[in-house]
Amino acid sequence: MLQALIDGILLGGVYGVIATGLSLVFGVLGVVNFAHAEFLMLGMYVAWFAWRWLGLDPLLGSVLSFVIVFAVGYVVQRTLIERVLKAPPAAQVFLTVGLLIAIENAALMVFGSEFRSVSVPYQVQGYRLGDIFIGAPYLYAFAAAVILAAALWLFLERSWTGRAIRAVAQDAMAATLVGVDTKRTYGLAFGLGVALTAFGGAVILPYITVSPTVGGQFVVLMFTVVVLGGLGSVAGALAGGIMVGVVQSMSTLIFPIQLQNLCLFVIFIAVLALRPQGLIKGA
Amino acid sequence: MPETALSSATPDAAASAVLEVRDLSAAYGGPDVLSAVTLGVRTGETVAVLGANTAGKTTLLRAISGLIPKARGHIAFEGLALLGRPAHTIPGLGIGHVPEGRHVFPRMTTLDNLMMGAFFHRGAKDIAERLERVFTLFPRLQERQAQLAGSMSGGEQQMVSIGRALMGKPKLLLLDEPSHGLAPIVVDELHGAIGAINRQGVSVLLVEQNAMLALSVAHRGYVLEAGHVVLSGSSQSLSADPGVRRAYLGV
Amino acid sequence: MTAVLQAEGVSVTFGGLKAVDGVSFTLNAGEIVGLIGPNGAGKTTLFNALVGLQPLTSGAVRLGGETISGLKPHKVAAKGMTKTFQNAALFPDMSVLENVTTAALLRHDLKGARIKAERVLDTLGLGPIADADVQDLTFPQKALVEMARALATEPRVLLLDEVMAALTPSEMDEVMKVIRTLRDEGLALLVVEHHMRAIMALCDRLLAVNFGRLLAQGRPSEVAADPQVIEAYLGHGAAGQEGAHA
Amino acid sequence: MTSAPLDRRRAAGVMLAAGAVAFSLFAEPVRAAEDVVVGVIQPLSGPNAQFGIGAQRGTELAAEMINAAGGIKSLGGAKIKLVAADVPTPNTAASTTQRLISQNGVSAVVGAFVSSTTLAASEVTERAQIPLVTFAFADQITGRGYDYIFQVSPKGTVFGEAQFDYATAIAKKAGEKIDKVAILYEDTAYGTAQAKGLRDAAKKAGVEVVLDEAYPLGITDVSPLVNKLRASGAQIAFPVSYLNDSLLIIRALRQQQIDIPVIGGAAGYIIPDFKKGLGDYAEGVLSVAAASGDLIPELAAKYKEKYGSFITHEAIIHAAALDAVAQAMEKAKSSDPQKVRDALATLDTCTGLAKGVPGGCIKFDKTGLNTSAFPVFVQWRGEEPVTVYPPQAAKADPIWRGQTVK
Amino acid sequence: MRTLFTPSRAALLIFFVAAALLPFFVDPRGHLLRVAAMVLLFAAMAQSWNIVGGLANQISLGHAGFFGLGAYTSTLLFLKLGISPWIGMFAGAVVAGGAAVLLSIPTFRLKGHYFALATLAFAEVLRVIANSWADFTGGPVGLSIPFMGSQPAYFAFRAVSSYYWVILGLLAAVCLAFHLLASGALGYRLRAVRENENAAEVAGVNTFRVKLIASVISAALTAICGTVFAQFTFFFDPDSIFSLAGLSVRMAMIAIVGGLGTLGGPILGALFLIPLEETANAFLSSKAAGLSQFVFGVILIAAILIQPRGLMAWWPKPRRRRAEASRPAVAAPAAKGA
Repeated sequence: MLQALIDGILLGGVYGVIATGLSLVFGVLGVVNFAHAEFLMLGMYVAWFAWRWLGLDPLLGSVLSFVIVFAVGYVVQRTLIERVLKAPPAAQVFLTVGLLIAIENAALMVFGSEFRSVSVPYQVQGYRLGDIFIGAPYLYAFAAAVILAAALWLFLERSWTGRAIRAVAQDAMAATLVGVDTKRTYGLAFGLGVALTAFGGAVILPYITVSPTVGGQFVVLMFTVVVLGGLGSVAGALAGGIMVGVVQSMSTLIFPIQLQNLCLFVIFIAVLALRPQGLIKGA
Repeated sequence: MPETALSSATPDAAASAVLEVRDLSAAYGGPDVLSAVTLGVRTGETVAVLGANTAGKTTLLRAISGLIPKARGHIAFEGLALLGRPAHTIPGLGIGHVPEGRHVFPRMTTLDNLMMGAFFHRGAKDIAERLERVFTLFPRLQERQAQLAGSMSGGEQQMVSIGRALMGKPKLLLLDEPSHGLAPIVVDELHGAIGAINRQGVSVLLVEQNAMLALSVAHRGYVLEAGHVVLSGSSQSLSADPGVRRAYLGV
Repeated sequence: MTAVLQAEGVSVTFGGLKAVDGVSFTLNAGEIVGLIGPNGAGKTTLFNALVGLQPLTSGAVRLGGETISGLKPHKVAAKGMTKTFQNAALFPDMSVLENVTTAALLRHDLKGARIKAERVLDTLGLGPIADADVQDLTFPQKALVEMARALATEPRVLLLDEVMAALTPSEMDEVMKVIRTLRDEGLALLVVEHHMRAIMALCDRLLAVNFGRLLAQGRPSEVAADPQVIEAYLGHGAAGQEGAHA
Repeated sequence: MTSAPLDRRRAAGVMLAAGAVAFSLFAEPVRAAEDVVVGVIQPLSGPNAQFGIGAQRGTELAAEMINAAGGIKSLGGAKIKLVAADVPTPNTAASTTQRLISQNGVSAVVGAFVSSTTLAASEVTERAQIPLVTFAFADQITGRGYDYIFQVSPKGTVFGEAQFDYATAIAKKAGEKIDKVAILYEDTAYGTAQAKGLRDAAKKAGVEVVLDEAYPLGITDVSPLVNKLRASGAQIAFPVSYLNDSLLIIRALRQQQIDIPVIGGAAGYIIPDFKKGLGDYAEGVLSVAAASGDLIPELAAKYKEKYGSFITHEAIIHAAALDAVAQAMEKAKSSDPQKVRDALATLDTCTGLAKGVPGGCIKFDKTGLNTSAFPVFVQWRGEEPVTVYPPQAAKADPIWRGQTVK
Repeated sequence: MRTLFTPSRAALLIFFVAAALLPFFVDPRGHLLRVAAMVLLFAAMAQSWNIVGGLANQISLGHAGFFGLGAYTSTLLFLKLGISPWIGMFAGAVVAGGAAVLLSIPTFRLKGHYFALATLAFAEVLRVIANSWADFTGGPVGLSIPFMGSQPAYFAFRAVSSYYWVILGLLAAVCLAFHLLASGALGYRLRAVRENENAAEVAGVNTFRVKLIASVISAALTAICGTVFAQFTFFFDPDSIFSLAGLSVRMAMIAIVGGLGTLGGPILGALFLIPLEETANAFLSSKAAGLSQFVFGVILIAAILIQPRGLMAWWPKPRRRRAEASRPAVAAPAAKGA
């Protein structure tokens, strides 16, 4: 019981960071990015190559993932997403779906289909507190997620660019009237959003393998997290992540693991139907 | 509708004009909301733009701030042509815009809202000083600086919005319906503040539905009806002009 | 005269803000009543509350003696009351005839609805543009089409929200003529309009609101002379001044 | 009014024409006169691409070897020409297989590693009367009474039974009595079939299955699984999984300091990436397998030379499958699908690449199942898995909990 | 009265006649006919989706759910009770219609992205259930339609052309249903709801009921397509029959690329996308893994950016302007801009 709770929290922290980017992008641009999980995959590959070629531990390589995927995201926003910002949802949905297909298969061509995995010493270590076991990679990934969440909070609250992003999300016209270049801000927010996800992908690399299709394993999970937390809410996504982690983990105490996702989906639909603004009100 | 081109509406000399609008027309895809509007604001002046709903007042201010890409005509700020400039570069020139409906950032604190006003001058050293000046003008904002702007009353939000515009060191302040939906006592307070801002050397272009109120703080005024300037003159002459009342009440 | 619409203490609150605050009035068959007030006074919210687009916080609305508050708008329309929207909310991808036919389907099958729609369009002089795309219409045409759509539901009470915005004086005269004809046919009309000239000329009675409250009601000239109303429009202190001039 | 709509109409025309051209490309079959054409369908993209690519390499290598040895001699030394196609999902399998049949005029089809994809493809080959030789081993594949399907390796349940029987036999030899086991499997056709075999074998042996848990394909967190495993008190864990989950499970067991033997269910446990992912922790892991490189060293050496890694069991079996097709053609003296099918049905060979299949022979029964094949156990020793069980195929003795079992 | 013979209708008629004659000109067992059949089937699926996605403007990403319900219902009825799939087809339609009602109750208020997400989850739920409830559904292994030669009464044929004609008939029926819906009373109401829900309400349209009817009809037709698909391909498994990328997205994509809410859109979209995908797969998939799907993704992005309103936007505009041109161009009672 306690074990499941702790497992859920450790896992959920990372889910939170992964989904925060999706929520941020929706909050600022109003676009649901169905290709978001593909940037997680890109981040994982960057970290993998950083480990392979530079010998960087993925926990450090995550910084590289963040930077590189940020740049990719910025370009994708300015060249593609920007052009459908005012289009009806159908065009937005299917542009990002097209992006999903293109990125996944481009990765397949470039990286090949094999599952890649790093090997780091702490991968098979764990801590034991009485009856509770904590896997070292889970703990470290959680810690990295917490640090990043704190950094994100500081950035959004304290930096001028962060404030500009929040301002555009809350009132784009008013932001323009104080001199914020909204188009550039949209690019930055999208870049930041996918970079957060890429970072999340890098830190879980010690316990998950990467392949071009890894995004597919996370896509529904991400959406569940942001819907629980309220689409567009950054703080909500972090809390939603923990909630999803805990629900996933605790549900296995009662139901077969096979039905883990069923529990999530049912909650997901229920939340959408009853509280589309999310369970958590927040910034 | 008779076209009233009043020579007194144009500034006497370009040198003394902080804002000059000539033959400005604008539309949102439909018919023109503004038709060949010509008006000006001299340095240090407060000018009111009056008129009923849908007369085109808000459109005028939005066109000045570059928010209406399809505006045609000529707008000059301190001799600089504005039309065609990206909207986000306009505040940096020295134009502060307090939009209709206040448009504070609802999930930011008062302080963060004000700081956003200094976005263009974010490196500047005098931010604290400017903040102090805003707090002197609206002491209530100092008390409420940690409160989320979205949770404040209408009057307080209006103060935040004005304060935010002031943080950008404007030479010209565009105020759109600052008294809209506010209780009379708050309105009085705001208008006192507008006078004070003007006395500090900021030129003001004030859009109001509340004509008497606007004219009580403005030096001059223009009356818009259906996108045209139909009347203009000093505040005193407009206050006495039955044409103003007709523009509003139809009698 | 029989009161066809009765509003009793209608209130609408948005998170603490009273957008409509205890408004009561009646509307009789065969009369045009103007609803005036400055921007943000709560006129549109009141309209939405009457037709069921906006749930009431308290109060009641009765149509022909029957309580209709709490019903969905399509039920209210079926009972005989509908409204037009500010800025003409037509169905943009449909033709004029299709727009009006949709509403006529409330009381007719498709064939009957088309005939009804054509008849309504002809009464408003819109017959020649029945097949046009509504996106290609001018403002006054859009306003008339929206009235036609509302009329096609065969209402007893029609609420018109700024149908004359952006019209020229001669266009306004045309629309006012139409509205008067409708009144003469026994319809009850409640009209929001900012063109005060039109309001004064058109309405049998006026209701003036500000801050969601009813300030005054009565004959147009009385209401226009009411100090509270003048203050609401022109501001504090204007009443005395203007009164002296008048 | 004049030019714009015309341009649009033209643009619409161009787009439609593009579709029409695409369509017409399928009209003409392409076929070289003297070659015999064999279709290879594998998942080359999507989640199973890695296995599909390995399997495809096996067939390519086999074709090279056969052609180098003189092709199909009874057909005047006709060369085997492979036509490969990607079948990432069952939905694409039917249409793609049909294309190979009608456009490329294939004599037979080999492949589709994934069971569900193979099932979909087999519906087309059966109706078109083209033999399909496969490695996929869900029981349904040969369980439908079809005439044109041939399966080189044993059924999935047989793999499951072997996974259990071999493991308990080794444990018994090592002096350990097994009463409690755990079955963990991916809810795919492959995982479900093999888990059924495990379950049945345990029941037959009177061993209690204390944990029998399916989990979704693409599981990202196995902690709940391992928590349940620890609580169950099982003495052996039988996971049936692809790569990602196999790595997750082994690592999670290490993190939680659970040291019960883990007996892998093929797929993810016996490919080079397993070792790459786990490093030293791969050492000693046992897994059931359909074949192993050390049973056919000449093929294994060529594979390693060409592709740089050890040969996987899917590569060996698919190579054998292609060789079976070649031998059938040789025997039938024809590349006509019907004759090839008949020759396959009566094939009885213990030569060529059939040696790669444990048992060393290929002989199909009525249902199309290779009667002489049996699963083997491999154990990770250094860089490669080595065959350790059953004794008739073993190249080394198994090690059970650090102890070599004679 | 409007003329019965417009260019659009002529084009549609030519399409159906040409499609009906196709099997006489190509190899009846060949791949070309199979691809053509898939074009028609996907056109029918996209047309079914179009009722909700185009007429009501609710972007569903869960139509694979209804598709799968159709396939499972008819196949299970046949395998377990020996009921002919012809009957099972309608049973599947009823089941899917019921599911649509259940799904509509919690989601009818949702719009745009939220609706898309809720429907996506709906199909995923069905997939998980079909995977887990192995005793009943056959589980992850999937279901096979037994091979029994030519038995028309049981929806089993030897020749591809027979299936082809059935599918063509299905497409014609779905197109007819769409046309009747779009031009009938419900069509008026649906378009009104799509374009302005509040205005539709005050014009007397029961928006919830209208949306519900549309989604039930759309779900039922999609389920029928599912049965036909199962009979045509003889095999399906949960992952593929409830596939998000393979079915839900594809149906929507065909309708959108062709032209959302138009009668010809799904047909044009299917004629364009399915052969394109087949070609990409045939010529590129053996060159580099992923290339064909990559090209497909890029084309989708390009299509959305170049013409978000779909191929039909390039079709000559229908009758209305013509009617207008032939009439005196009269403005409203009051001339504009006095």
